[in-house]
Amino acid sequence: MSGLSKIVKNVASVFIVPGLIFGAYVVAHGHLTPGGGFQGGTIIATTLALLLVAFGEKSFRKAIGKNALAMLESLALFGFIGIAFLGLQSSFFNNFLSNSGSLFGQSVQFGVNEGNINSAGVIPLMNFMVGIEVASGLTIIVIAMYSGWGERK
Amino acid sequence: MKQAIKLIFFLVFSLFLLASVFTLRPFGAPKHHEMDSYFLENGQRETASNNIVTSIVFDYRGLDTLGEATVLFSAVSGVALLFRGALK
Amino acid sequence: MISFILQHAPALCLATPLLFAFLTPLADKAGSRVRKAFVFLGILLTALTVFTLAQNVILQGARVYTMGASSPALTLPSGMTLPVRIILEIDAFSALMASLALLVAFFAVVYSFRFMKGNSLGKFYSLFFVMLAGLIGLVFTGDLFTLFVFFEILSISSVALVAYWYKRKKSVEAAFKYLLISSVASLCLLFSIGLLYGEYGLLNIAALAASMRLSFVTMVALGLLLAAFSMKAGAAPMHYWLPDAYGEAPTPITVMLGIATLSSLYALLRVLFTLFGSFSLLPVAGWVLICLGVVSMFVGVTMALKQDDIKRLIAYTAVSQAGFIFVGVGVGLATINSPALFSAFGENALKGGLFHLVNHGIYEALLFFSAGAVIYATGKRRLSSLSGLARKMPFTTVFFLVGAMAIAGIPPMNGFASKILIYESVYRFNPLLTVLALVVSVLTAVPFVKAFSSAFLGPEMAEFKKTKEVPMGMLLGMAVLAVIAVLFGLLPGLVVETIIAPAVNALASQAAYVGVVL
Amino acid sequence: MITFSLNTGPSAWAPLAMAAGIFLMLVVVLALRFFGRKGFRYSKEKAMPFYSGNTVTQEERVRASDFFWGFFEAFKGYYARMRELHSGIVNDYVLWFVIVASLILVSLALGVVLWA
Amino acid sequence: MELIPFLGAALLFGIGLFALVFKRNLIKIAMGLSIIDSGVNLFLIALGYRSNGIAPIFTTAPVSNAQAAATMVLPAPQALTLTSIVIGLAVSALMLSLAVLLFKHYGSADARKIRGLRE
Repeated sequence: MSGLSKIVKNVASVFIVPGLIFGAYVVAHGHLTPGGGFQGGTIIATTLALLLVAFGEKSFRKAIGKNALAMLESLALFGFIGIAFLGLQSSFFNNFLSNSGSLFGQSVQFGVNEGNINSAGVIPLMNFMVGIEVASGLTIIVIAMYSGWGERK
Repeated sequence: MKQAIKLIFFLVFSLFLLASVFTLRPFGAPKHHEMDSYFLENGQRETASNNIVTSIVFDYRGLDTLGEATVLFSAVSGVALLFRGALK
Repeated sequence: MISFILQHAPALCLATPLLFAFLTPLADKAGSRVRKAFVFLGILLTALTVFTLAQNVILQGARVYTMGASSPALTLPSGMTLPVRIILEIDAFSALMASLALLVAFFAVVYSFRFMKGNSLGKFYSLFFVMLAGLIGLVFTGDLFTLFVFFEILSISSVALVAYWYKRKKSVEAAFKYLLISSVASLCLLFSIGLLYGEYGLLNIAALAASMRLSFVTMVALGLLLAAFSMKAGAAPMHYWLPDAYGEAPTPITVMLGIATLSSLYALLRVLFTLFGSFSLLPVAGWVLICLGVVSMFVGVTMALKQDDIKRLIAYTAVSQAGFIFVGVGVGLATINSPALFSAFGENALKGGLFHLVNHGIYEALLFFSAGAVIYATGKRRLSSLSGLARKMPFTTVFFLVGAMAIAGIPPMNGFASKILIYESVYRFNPLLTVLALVVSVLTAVPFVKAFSSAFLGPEMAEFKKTKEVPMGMLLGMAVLAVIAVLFGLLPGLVVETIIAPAVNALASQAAYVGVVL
Repeated sequence: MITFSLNTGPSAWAPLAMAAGIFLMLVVVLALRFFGRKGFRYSKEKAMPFYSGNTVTQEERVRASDFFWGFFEAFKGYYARMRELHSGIVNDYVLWFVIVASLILVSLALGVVLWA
Repeated sequence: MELIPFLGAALLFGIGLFALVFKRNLIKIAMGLSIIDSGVNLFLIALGYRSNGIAPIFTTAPVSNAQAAATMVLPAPQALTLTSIVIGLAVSALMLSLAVLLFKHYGSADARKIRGLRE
């Protein structure tokens, strides 16, 4: 099967860009606003699932290979645990970047402020990694369960 | 008959759950909040993150988040393993 | 370097298997040879770290590791009397369980190199490492919610591995049942964590134990935890999932499932002895454990008599052996509030329970390895269709015999040493329990007589003409475990004094566990 | 100090002594065998298994499903009950958890009422 | 009156458990498990609520710095709920795939027919 009707394909291709951008926004502002890696990654995966349903499995998997997604997921998780390892000079999972002045190292005074995206140390990096991991992982799940129906034993 | 016995045991179990939440503290008035007050007062200064929940998720309880990501990873591997006949 | 590793060993034990689990799919792209070397390196590193840490802990007492603090020993932040971060706490009991798990897991990996065939082994080994990390985290953690998370990791990865042969309908069915059961158990665990959090506003086990007092909510939480963990530990009449999952999983995973069951038993003991250690209801909980244990002993052994599938037979006897552990530990728990009785026989009962736990882990793994060897060599798992394998596979025969003698409690195997410890101490508590245990112990020999005589003895069958002994890699694990079983049986006093007694002291003294953190 | 025998409270269990005894018996058995007749000649018939005078063929061996049939006859009712309890239905697995959990909760509540 | 969220959580737990014990369809069993999961999540999130409190996020929060720590709801239960939501997602994904495979193998989604493993 080659996806749904032309209308659905067009609407999906219109929705794909704002969906991805919104997911990336939620991931990037996880330490300032409600949201974070899991939520943003879920949004991205939902957009990709919309693409899958609209364009059909064959053309979708021609565009986005499952092996590439699995590789991406493993690399993202490796980055996550690697960041946790980097804090090992004091202790595992230590937030060694916060209040250090370097990348994401701006310190924040206690109290209400409008937020500074260049803060919170390793938290944005971990959000990024988790976002990639959740997006690719959920996409793999959707692809697997979608194509599982096509399997004839 | 058998259904009745099942139902009785099920009701006993559910009644214990209901009674336990009845005798819990009233909703909206936490009795002990030393840990959470510490997060609210020092979390922003220590982790420089405005979102206290995120600072807990990724800094104070980072191991839970790693475990959660691992659970998702193993679920993905499991689903890919189950449907490997269809995926290749 | 060594001091650095020792200082961070609790975190490294947890992080190394996770790291290798995440990297195995990438190493899989480089071919099977690279994958094998990579997996072997990972299990070797993990085992070395865990053994170093366990030896350090048993010699020098409990360790704490504060995740993310400016120094690992800094459990309490400045100006606080309660811990706010996740704390790993390793005492002698945790070290014992972790080293047992790694001992078995190492040989399971070596075994699976020859046993497992197929095209998607990268996922298999990465899930195996995830399962190992779940085991170690479940054993090491000192935080209730982290306990729940690692419990979930363990169950989900093992479910995915049970269903590895997804073309066999029974494997998928067993995986579904196991997933449902373990999800119900972990949701009950989460609900009781919520109850405890609402009552005390804490999540750390030591801090909760310090501020625990008797109330209805706490009692319901205790009941839920007791039921959930004893179901995951395979206590009858909640044991139905156990033979299904054990029987249908690939053999290395069956062995790991046995260790997972023992580690949920560890979680049960940790919760009962440490979290609710200063609780006036403990005798009731002890009697609950004793009743569950007696039912498990009888149901397990009587159902094992009827089995025709060799792995299901061993699984049912594993249920009945878990019953022995429940009885021994239950007696120890029922007497822990009265120091006189505890020093009189409760401590010995607890020693017997933990010693039997270790022995059970060892000879259960040995039996499953040899059963898997039979299945690997002949391709048959029904006892009715096996015969006369002793001439074809002499080593496997000997190892299976050693395991059967150990599980049946025939001296001088290790099973007898722990069982006699349980008998003699339980007799002082309640003679009837000892009589029941003796009857069950005699009955345990019977299904193995059936299995041994019908699989290994008897005339050779025509279709086994070209059956050969299994390769070296599969025999290695069996050989080492058999030697350990015999040695533990020959030197029980040494073993109990060196590794079991510290674990019993660590388990029985709640104040020490709390004092390390607070 | 290190003891090689396991102290079980009232008594002790010394497996090394027992192993020595087994070894002694083995020595005695070998000695008896040494005193046996020298002129024994192995032949296949002497080592052939028999059931009541007939040589054993593959059809006549006891299959695993026929073991202990007397035991199963004696406990027929028990095993019928067990079979109907071990119905492989998932709902029953959860039901048994609910039953045991409610029994545990009731017993704990009784403990609270009686003691505290 | 102020117990309603806790009661709802316990009732959701009971409803899901009812589905697990009395419903024979595999999909309904998976739904029951998800209902239990939602009940537990609701319970956790309700534990952290403080009467007329605000979200524990300092970005343009409508309070002054002095009373911020006193009016914000407890953050720890929200972190726990986040974790348990993702875990529940993983469980339901795995369970639904297993149900699909079981339906393919047995040709039925009735738990009374899927009993190849008994005794």
